[in-house]
Amino acid sequence: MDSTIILQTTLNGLMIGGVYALVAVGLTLIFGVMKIVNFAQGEFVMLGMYVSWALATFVGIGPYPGLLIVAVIMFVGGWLTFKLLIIRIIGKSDEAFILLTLGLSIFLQNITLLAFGADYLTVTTTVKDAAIRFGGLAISLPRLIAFGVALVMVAALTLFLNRTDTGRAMRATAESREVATLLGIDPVSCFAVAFGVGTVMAGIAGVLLTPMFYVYPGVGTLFNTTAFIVVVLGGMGSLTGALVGGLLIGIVEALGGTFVSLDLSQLFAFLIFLAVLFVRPSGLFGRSA
Amino acid sequence: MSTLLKVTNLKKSFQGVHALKDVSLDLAEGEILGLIGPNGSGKSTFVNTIAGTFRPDGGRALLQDVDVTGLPTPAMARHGVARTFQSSRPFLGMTVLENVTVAALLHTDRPAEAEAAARECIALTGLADCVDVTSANLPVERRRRLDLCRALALKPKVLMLDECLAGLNPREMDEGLDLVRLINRTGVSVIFIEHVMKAVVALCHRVVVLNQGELLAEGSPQAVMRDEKVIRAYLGGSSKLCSTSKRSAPATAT
Amino acid sequence: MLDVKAISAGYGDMKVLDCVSLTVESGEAVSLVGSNGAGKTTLLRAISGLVPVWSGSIVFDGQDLGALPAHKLPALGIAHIPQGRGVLTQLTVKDNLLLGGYVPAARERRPETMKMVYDLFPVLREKESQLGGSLSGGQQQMLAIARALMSHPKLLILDEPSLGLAPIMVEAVFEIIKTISGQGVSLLLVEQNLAEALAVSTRAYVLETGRVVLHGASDELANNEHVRTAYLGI
Amino acid sequence: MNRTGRIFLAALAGAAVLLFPVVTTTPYYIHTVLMVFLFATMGLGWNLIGGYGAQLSLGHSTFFAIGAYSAVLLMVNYEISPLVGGIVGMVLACGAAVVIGLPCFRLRGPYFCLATIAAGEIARILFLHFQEFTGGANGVPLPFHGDDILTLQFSSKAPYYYLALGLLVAVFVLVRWMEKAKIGRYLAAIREDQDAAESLGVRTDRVKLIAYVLSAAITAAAGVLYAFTVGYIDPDGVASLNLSIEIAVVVIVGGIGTLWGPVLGATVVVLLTELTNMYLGSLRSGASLVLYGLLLIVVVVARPKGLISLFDRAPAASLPKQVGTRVHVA
Repeated sequence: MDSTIILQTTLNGLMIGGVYALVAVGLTLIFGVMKIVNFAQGEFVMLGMYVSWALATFVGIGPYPGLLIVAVIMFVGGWLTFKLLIIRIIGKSDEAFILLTLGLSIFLQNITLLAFGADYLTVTTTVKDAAIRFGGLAISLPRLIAFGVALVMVAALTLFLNRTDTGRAMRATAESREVATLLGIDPVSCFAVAFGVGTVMAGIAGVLLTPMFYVYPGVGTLFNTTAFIVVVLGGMGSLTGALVGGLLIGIVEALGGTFVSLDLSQLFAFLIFLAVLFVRPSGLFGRSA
Repeated sequence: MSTLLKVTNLKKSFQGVHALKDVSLDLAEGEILGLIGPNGSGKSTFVNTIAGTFRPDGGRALLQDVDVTGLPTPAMARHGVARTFQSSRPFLGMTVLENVTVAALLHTDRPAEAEAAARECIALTGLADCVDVTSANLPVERRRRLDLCRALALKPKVLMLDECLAGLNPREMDEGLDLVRLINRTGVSVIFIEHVMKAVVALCHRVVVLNQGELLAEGSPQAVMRDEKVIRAYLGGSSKLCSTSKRSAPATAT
Repeated sequence: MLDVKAISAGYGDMKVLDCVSLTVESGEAVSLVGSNGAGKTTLLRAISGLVPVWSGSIVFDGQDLGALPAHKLPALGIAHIPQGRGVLTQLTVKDNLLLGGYVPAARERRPETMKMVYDLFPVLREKESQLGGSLSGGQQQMLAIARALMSHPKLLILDEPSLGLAPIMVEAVFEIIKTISGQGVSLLLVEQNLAEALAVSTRAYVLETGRVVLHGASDELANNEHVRTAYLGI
Repeated sequence: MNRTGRIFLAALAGAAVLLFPVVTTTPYYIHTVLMVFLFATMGLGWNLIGGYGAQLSLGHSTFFAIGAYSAVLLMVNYEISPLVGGIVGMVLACGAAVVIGLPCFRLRGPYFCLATIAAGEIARILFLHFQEFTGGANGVPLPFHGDDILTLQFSSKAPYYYLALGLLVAVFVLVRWMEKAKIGRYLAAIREDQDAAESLGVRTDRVKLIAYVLSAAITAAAGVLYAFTVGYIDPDGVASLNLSIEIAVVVIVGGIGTLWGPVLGATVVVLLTELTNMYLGSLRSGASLVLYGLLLIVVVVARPKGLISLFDRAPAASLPKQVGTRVHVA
């Protein structure tokens, strides 16, 4: 086998894996703090893509300059979702959260379909086709930017959780709502922040993806299942785990797709997922119970 | 009396903390054995390890010479080792009858038969007046009875009662003790964990004291209560209380 | 300072506390004794707002706590160390302490308080970057107390601080509790180790099946016939 | 309502259901009610594990697909009657349930749900991949050979309607029996408190596995009937995550863990979807799903026990008065 192809494929997988990681980090933050699985995370990615598309099409702000705007819009959206829906079922079963966010996912996907139709939309940027070449390898610039921003976001989130009072309060809430309360922390506002920030992560991932993916209502489902895989793989609630897991799944999918069969590329991810679930349910980086 | 349950060198630790260091004890047929010791001394760990909730790190448990070490919970129940939980755990959404029927189904595949058996146990434990009450609506005292009733319906050989009287007032506690005696008279050997010494003294044939995961003392209730080691363990290494002068106590009653 | 008036509380349909009244004066140490399941922990949790109060009132420093959500109470000067210590095992010792001073008033004085607390518990300074969960039981109890002190509490609520500790550790913990009490912090203490509890407190309440059945000066209760037979088996 | 009144109403409803294909000639209407039957059947089956056993499965389309593909492929490739092929499909689905269930039941909380999704997606990918066998994304059309009960092919919708009705009634009776039987009681205990159930000798893994296997067989049977009713199957239609979700949603909307919940849920969900599609047109196919998503959200937030709880009777017996008071001896 040609080693250049292997390297190139690995590199491509690594780059897309960065974006998976970003989606998964949002999911794992929500899970870590609130102990709930958000099945609408992929739809938040999709919404991020649409907002980015709308900004580019109607206002003329490209994806990268519009990153901050999208982040703010997504935070408000996530926060509202929390205040309107999620807050109503805090303290209920895992199932209730799964079903609620599942309903939200179906709703968001189809309301977008109603609003924008099923057409595949594209966003053009000046860097869309640019690539960096070295030693026979090439990395498309949008992928590199996505990878870089994803890493920076994960690092920033880690710093936020470790170095700020709000971050510490969120980690305290993650471990025990009751102890957090006794320390004067309002768990519900921690939840709101976690959900909001988790949504922002998904939205930013969406923006980073617009130069490489078509924008359409069902695009989120591509990322939903992948994000779960990554989160469980890395260990639910572990940011490092989500990052490594994301990169790993990106590479596995790319290699599997290239060297085995394109339509089986996701299969390997699922198989790894099940293997981890059964052998080490706490994930690669999770703490065993 | 012949030995029913023989536990030897039982060990269990959690993340390096030795909850049970090396506990050996025997339970004779028809006996009520008291298991006492300060909180955290390993009593509940002992029950959970024998009942199959935890796998022991070492040691053996023989039930009538059958090795039952480390069997999962349902298998232990099938072998005849039943237990109640420290905090009462009825199936909250079910009625008293439905609760007890689940237990009675251990010995039959027919719900009708199980229900009949359950009704007998319910009558025996004085729950007849709330057969069809959803157990979530029961007060503490009734829940405790329901725990015992469910255990009784399993027709166990060994019944481990983990603070089955907690939360009861003195009168209710006396009734609870009568109930345990009644169950014991049906041929069930009992391991009885309790903090209230009065109850232990009144009920138990023999008492074993655990401290820091180790057997501290063993003997008749009266002898154990007088044991210097036991008093010290309960009083936290000092005997301040015993040395206070024996004034009469004009404490305010409310 | 703390005035609990005739409260009833419980979980779901189950009443655990039945018309319980209790007071803690400023600077006073009060202990609460009774058998398992009597409602001691529930009473502490009701005071801290973790269990909803069905009827009656709780007033702290002239303020009715009934209307306040639980997370607002630490800012008023109530620190509650729950049963099992409540150490955040996934956070470092230092992060635990920093969160102890999370309430705004305490946050301003955090560096100096931290120094004070480290002087009181040198072992915590040594282990400041270790995870809370890696400490021994005794050290965790120290951390829990230190963390509570970080908020400069007026009232410290302790639920079974000796639980699961070796006798020598129990002695040490009670030495510290005595020191804190000596500095003017009010104490409300639940403890099954009756001797230690009555030795550090000035007054005590006996709780049985959700009711206060006895209360009085600690040394008098220590000699009360009912207390001795029911709880000590002597 | 008194007893005679209720019997009269039940008889009336029964007659309406039986006579429906006779009075209406529009195949679309018959098909719609038929789909209600199929989803009610699958809901009843799903409820065994998802409701009574409280294990949220989002991978049931796998069993549906195994049933559908087995019967169709055996007939198309080997001319084996779907009456036999269907049984083969059900057995294979049971096998798959054992393979998936054994490891998955060790997982608790959201992990079980995620594992079933993964298993379902793996099945879908495999159906897509083995093209020479399954036709891949193009699916398998069933060539029509004329009316024959042995090939389950009819030119009219009515026979399918009655077959689906028969299946529904059979499954309903089975589930109603199970509710009262030992396994139903054990499942209820597991749902309430798994640890307490184990302490009473309930082998929870085994009980859950039995429920799961039965549930898979029922779903596979529905899959067989669906395939022959529609005359065409493809992985995105019969093995999709969306189908798994819809099976679960039917039960949740109707009332999880209840006998009539799946029936009510299937009626509401299928009719809602079909009606909105009919009035808003297929161009705006998103509309029905928007309503569907909203329905799910509203039920979870406002009616966690499902729409069936709207029909709840008076609360069950409560404690006799004198028991509540306590005599206190200080």
